[in-house]
Amino acid sequence: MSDRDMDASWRMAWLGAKQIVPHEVVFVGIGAPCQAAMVARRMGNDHMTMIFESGVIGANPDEMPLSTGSPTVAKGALMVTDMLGVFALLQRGGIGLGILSGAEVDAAGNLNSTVIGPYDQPKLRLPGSGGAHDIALLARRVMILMPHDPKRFVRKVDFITSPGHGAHSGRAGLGAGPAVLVTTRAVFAFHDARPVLVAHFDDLTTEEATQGIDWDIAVSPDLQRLPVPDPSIAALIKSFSGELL
Amino acid sequence: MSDRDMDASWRMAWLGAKQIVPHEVVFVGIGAPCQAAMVARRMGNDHMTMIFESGVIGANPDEMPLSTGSPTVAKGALMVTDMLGVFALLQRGGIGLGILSGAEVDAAGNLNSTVIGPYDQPKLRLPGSGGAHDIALLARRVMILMPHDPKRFVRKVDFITSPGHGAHSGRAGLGAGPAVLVTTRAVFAFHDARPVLVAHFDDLTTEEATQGIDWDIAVSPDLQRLPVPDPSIAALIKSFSGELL
Amino acid sequence: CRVKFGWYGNPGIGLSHVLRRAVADGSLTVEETSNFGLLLGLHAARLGVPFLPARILLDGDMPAQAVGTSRVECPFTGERLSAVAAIRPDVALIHAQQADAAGNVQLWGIKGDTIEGAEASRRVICTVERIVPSDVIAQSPSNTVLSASMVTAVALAPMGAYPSYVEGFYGRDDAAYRAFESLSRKANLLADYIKTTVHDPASHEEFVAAMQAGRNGDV
Amino acid sequence: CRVKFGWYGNPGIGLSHVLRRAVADGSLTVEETSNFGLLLGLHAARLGVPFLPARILLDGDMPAQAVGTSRVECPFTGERLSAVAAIRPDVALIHAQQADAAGNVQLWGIKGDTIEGAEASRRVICTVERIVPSDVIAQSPSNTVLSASMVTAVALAPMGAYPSYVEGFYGRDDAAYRAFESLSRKANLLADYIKTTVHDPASHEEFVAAMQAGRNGDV
Repeated sequence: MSDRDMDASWRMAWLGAKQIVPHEVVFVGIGAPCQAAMVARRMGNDHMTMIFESGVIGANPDEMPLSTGSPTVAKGALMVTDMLGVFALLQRGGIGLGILSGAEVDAAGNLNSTVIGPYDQPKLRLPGSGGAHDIALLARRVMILMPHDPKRFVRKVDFITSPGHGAHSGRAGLGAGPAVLVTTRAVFAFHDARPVLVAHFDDLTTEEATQGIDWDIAVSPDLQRLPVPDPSIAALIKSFSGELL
Repeated sequence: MSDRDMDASWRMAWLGAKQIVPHEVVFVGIGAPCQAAMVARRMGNDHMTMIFESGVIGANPDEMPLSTGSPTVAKGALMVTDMLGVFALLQRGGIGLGILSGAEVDAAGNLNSTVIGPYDQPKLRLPGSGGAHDIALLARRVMILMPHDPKRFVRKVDFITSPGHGAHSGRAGLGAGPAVLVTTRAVFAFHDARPVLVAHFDDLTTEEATQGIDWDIAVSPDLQRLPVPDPSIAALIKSFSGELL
Repeated sequence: CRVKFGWYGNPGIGLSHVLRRAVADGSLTVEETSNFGLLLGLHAARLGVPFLPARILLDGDMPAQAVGTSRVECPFTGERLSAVAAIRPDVALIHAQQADAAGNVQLWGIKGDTIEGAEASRRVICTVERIVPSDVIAQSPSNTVLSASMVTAVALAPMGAYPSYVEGFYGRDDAAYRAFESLSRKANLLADYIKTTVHDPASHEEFVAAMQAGRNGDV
Repeated sequence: CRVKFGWYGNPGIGLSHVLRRAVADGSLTVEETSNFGLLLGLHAARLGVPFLPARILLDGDMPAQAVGTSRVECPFTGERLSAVAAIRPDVALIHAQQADAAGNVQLWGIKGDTIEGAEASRRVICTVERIVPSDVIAQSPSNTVLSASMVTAVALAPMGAYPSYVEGFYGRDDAAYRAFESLSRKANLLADYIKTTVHDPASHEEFVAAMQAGRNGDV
């Protein structure tokens, strides 16, 4: 199997979708987070609440939106309020799960979506936090989605946009931080603020599941080998995912 | 003429309505303030914006509402938002005129709508501030309406619910306080934080205009004697005023 | 017993005789605030912060009586502001036009501070004029004011706002508020009224009928 | 030149090449914040206070770069909070479905932070798809998001949100955003595009037509 096949985005979406519990209230960003939530809806999690920062609550988009304000986000939604309504809900603890991604992640679950290189002399300026900083701190738990691209799994992110374990001070009123990290190959749970490999697809070896990632990764004694879903699932995911495979 | 005729509420409404300038944005309370604003609308001030704290902006009620949330307040209104929208507008300086009343007023324009007697052992518990405290401080200018009932014109109010001149510290971000006090008989402007008689109806004497009010009241050298409007005006006002004459 | 309010009376009619008596006999402690002060306390809770700064409740006699009001200095401008403490009620009781069985609530017309109060509260119990399928909710999602995850329970209660009104359903019964002015003047009259309208009726429908009768003085 | 944003990119497509170049060549200073940080700054201005307390912008590397963020202690609970300074723009430029000639603006569908930004600003300039009589406004007053007293000027500009969308009028032209990804990669390509779509057209209609042509690579 080629790396390309092992790292098709629908695989990450499928693994991510399984982490969303029934009735969970989920703050969803554009791209991979939205894709995972949409897969969960289609895998029988009918009662999860999908929330977009533009003000849409109980969304059920029929195709992957480019923007949190795209027409498909509102189509069929149960509630359209404003951005303040959504972030107020987030800050008062009403969001169960935030799904985030970024350009870089470290082993504590810190995410960088601001700059590559030093802040004042960046090699590359990225779009910035968006709602990611806010979600990382305020959602009751966080899921990180990151394709298995080893150069994005760094020892130390260049800029902590979205604080993971250690960088956030555990004050009252904040969430519990990253609970799980999902790649195109595997699932890592954070135990004592460190990633533990808890599952990977059964079409690759445990070594392949973390291949090239320069972290100290513990392997769970209960490591699960997950069957790759039926090709019809992959086809279903691809049918609404636009250019994201 | 009997006191009852001199102190019919439509007379105060008519005098009050004349103080509202064209295009003014007016925060209106229930009762006399609403009545004065409704008279202004019907006297040709078509472009004033009448605002009720329930969230209605650009109201044009066809009868006197009992509550700021009564159906007639929304009927024909240009905007229905929420209470926060209205008070946000007030606190950021977007309300030109607040119209207030109360159980007692003193010569500095302090209003009491909280208790008669000492706060902890009141002779009579009143309904409290409502939005009056907020409007008194935050509207760019304030008009007080108070029927000519001398026992309500006191030397010192028992409780300063709505600060007038002196009681408010003139901090940045606050309005200018009471600009004018209107009774059923007369109009007083506040100059240097003191009331000056500037106008009264021409069917009574200058002495009658302030009769029984135990304040030091200056009389303007430009005192105006205002003709009592045509009886059709009184009839018009009574037609929408319900039980408030 | 303790009550916090911005205004407590019979709208457009006068003071509350119930409040008047309860304050006079010492059975009720009042936490004074203004309507904006109350709203900001609820807004703070809705936003998930323990206080909000404001320009009110610093002048006159209100600050001395306004429980849950302190001061704060703006760290940027040095301005002296009041700090209004978050009000986080244990439960909000609201009424709306409709909801689905999951608890997505739709309310339209004049909303006042209904949503601010509901979102500030730990639990929300919502009565509605009618229960509708979820696809009816999705047809006008801008009318949805609370999503199911914010709502603890929904109950069907037609005429549940009476003697107030519900836009699109029934009007405000101003006469009932006027009748209450007389019947609440004396404690014994009021006790009779509460017995007849609240305690005696065996069902919600009987309760509404008793309320409607009461306003005509038929009690 | 200075810019403050929570997120600056091409939604769903990638980073902004314009921002990337401007930061690299030092022509642009960024004031870092998050989407909620930006929103709270606007909300503070809308509420007429110089700051709002929050639970964000205290952790990680954002606080060091977030201009207009300080700290404040809750006077009730002693909690350490961030203080987000009010953002009061000189002018807000917004687009809506319709307004009357007086400036009562109606907007429906997904609103994001449009109203927060408009009410925070000293002046508001609003383009609309159509101008309607005031009695049309009064028929659906819950759709009114800004009243005339808050609006400096209204201008008729059909297709004024393009390549974004207006609910009930036209859809989002996702292809135009994708085309912008390529044509903004090089400064000279972008300059050509701006000349053709912004400077050359003699009218609003020509501008819209040039924008629509540009997304097909016809520039």
